[in-house]
Amino acid sequence: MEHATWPARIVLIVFSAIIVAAVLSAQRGRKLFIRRIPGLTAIDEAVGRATEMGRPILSSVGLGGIDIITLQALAIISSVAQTAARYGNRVLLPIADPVVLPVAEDALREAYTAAGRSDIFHAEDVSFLSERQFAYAAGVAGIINREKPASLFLFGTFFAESLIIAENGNRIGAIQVAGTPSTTQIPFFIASCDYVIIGDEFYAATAYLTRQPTLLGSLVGQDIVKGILLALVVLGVLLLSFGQPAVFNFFEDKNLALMQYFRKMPGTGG
Amino acid sequence: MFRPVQGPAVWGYIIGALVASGVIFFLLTLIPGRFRKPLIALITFLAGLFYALEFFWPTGRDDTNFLTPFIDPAGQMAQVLQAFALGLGVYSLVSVHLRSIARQRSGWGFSVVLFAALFAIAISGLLNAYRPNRYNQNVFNFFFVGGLQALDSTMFSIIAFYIVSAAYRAFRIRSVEATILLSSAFIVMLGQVALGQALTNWLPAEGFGANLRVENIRTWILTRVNSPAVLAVDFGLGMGALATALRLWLSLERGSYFDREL
Amino acid sequence: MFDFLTDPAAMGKAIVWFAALCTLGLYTILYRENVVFRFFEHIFLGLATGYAIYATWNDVLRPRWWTPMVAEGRWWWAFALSAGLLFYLIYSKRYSWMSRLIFAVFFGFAAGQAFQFFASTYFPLIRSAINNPVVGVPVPTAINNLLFIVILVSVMTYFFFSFEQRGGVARVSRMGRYLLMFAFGAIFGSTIMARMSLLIGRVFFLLDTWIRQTILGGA
Amino acid sequence: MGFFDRLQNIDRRVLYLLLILAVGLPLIFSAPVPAPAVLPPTRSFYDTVEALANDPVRRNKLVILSANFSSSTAAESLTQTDTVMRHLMRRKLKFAIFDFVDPQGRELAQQTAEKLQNQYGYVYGRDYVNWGYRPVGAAVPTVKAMVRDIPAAIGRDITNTPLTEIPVMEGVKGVNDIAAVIEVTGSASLPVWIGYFQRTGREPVPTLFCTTAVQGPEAFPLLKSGQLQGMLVGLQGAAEYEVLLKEPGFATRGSASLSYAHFLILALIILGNVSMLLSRSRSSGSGTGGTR
Repeated sequence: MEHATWPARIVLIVFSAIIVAAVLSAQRGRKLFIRRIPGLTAIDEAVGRATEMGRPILSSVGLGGIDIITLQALAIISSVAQTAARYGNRVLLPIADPVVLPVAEDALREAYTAAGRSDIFHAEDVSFLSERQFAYAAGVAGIINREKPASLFLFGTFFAESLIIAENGNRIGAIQVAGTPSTTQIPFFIASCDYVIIGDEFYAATAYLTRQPTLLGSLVGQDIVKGILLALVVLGVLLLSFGQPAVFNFFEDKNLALMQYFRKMPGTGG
Repeated sequence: MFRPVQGPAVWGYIIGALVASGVIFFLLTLIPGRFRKPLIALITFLAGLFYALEFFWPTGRDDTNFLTPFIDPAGQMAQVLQAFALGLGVYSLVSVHLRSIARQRSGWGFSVVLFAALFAIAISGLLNAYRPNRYNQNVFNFFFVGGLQALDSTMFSIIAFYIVSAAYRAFRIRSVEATILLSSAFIVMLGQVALGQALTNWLPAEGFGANLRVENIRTWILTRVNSPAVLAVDFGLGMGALATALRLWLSLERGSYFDREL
Repeated sequence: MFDFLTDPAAMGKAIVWFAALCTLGLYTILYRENVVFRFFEHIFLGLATGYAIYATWNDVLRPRWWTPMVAEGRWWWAFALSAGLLFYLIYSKRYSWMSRLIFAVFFGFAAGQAFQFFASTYFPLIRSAINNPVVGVPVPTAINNLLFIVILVSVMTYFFFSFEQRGGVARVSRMGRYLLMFAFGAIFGSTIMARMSLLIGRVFFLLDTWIRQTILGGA
Repeated sequence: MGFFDRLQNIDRRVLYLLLILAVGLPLIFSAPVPAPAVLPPTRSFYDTVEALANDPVRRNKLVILSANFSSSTAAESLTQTDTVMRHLMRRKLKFAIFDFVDPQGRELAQQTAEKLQNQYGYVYGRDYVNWGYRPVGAAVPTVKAMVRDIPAAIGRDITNTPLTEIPVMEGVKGVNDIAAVIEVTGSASLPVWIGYFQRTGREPVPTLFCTTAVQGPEAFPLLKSGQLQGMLVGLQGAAEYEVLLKEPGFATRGSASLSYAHFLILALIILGNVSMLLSRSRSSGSGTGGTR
């Protein structure tokens, strides 16, 4: 649809209002509960192992531009870096998007400063490789094989390069923790990494780790909206089953006409 | 005021516009720290409001409203501004490798190689665009087809090797989850290649027995099991995206990037 | 001296040879990290950035900015240059806050477009999710439709975070996770085909275009 | 380490070598494999193009061939472009190449069109046009602008000619003059068409999807919801299309390698599991315990 229909206006405004209300109420200090995401403990374990082995940590925030996914991934990587800094360990962070670079460099510098170890932070550990997907992948693969990091943290938007990075990490025997909202790449992280944070859990993980009221509130708002959506779908199915298409028709859509058009065309095989 | 100008006079106007920009820049530097965040929030809000209102505002009979005519200029502006951002990447790449050459750090020779490749393709591409002839076209093709395209598709195809080692290592019946993962992958793989399909092509092509043909089982898995699961993940991500958009638009976002003093 | 550059046959051969060396050079990483790989890795990084410079000018800035501004006299496009330069202030300590102004425009655009995106993308999906009646349809369809709803509900249940999952909810949620694994297995299986296709493309290039046609000169 | 342990932990370089053989040998010695089964999404893709060509009104509109791929997925995407373009040319449908993901897409699609144009009597500018590449960051605003005014939104074609001066663009103003969108891609670019173009006109624009095998599973819900009228999935999809067109090409040839590579992986999975079970029963028999 190029412009909103009335059902679209209603749904969008109601959903938006719920989410914004949840965020605002959390910012005003309402206590909110988020269940623990399994796999988060793995982060400390992986940092600890790198320290024991005296080898660096390699992390990536994927190919995303400066959007929320990338910023949330950076928040996770900074919390990793803080722990690493306390043990005096290095974190390498190759970057694919030029605009993300200065932001990432700042974030890591702050993490090291917060841990009181700004002396061991090297700006060059955060380096731009390429905007181009496979040039980036080739660059990261090279770094992994040369630097032999003990653990890899892969958080953010990933595409096909996920497996190139994760298998090279696996080959050198690194502990790997990954988390991405990119559905198609999760299976490969599952096959090659030790711990994987799946889909939506990515948003929850940042909220859980950072305990930021905004994120917690947003997550609760999203939960409510998802609940409403699920209820609407189930209700719609039940009503439709008993010959009452009210909910079904609410989500009206011009495509139906299109499907019927092509069903009627000659030679479409019915 | 905004009328096209013909002839060399246009340069006068362009310089005028740049001077005006300089004045605006100077005015911006005068803004005290405490007004900076509200200004940024306002700009974010207005930029978002444009597309939001254009979508929500009731439309007339021709399905347009008062903002629709501005969609096209906004699109062109976004294209041009996005293009200017490329320089950020070029700047950081060049500075890292120039430093490595200047200090003759180990492997600085590779930085020289990088620069050679960078200039070769950029210059031959531009030459070919401005002076298209067979010579320029061939030189550009050498780097583009022979180099970049080959490297790109090779690096992508390398995943085929990694997928074999990952499947061999990870698809073991060690846990319930691993076993589930393995079994659906196994059936899908069988059903998607001709040789696998041949295993069950003795089954009838129509009627109930056809359901047991491996390619039909695969389609069933993809459409009836995989799609609702993916749809469920999508719904969650969709709500996340809406929430994200709202937090950004209304400048509700907090955290290191957004909290920093400006 | 540079005659070969205008000879299509010689040039074709040179391109194939270069492409073959690039292909084999990157494949050496499969054995282990080495100098050859590192060489081609840096060629790759350089070509990628150089090409981006060329394509950005040729496809965007020239036709959409330079030509309208200079040749068509739309001088106000000069303001776009100033706005674009704001990006670069991110490297300045003093003025980096101004780069946020340009980020703000893009953040705002993306946020404003999200509403249309949500409505256009999710309305039809919601409708199709509802379009799974379980009564009044043939039995096999009813079973399939019921399965669809059960899977949707259990997987979505797994992704609720704001309460502790116990008892029945926990069981549904665990089932949701198993179903997710099943779906991920299917995605893995499908992807194998994609990656193999790409490898076939490369191997075909090496065997046919390079060895058979270029080296052996076969037709 | 026992025999079965070793079978469980074959060096990955051995696996890689086996894979090269499984893919390469069938290309050298043409190994016989049966023709692939044509799946419903492929068939409805074909039928939709046929239906467009048989429709007196729609056949005069323009098809947008959105070449949103780069050479990295060329084995799948370019093969699909090739076979679909043949179909368009065979049925004399006019098309415009467009691209907002990677500038290589419009280049590769152009090369394909130039390769095929003589065979089917197509002429650049008269029967097809190449609108060129627009950066991905501007894709949504551009496509939104195209709904009402394509010549203004696109401006000039790859030869820097204004679209208004190109014969094939005559009478093409906005979304209502578009017969169909064919999106060929290896990335997540389809939602731009679905979200901002498909349903903005008097009637929805048929949208056809040529995708890599990776993204195939994700798109199935869109077929069911009617947002897609057909889909080619990966090289296998192209091979199925070649069967429908009765013009065997690269996809048909690669089909054998595809089969053997799959069987190699299936065999390795079985081998890994069987040897794991055997070595497990051994070690528990010898009383050492501690199996994993």
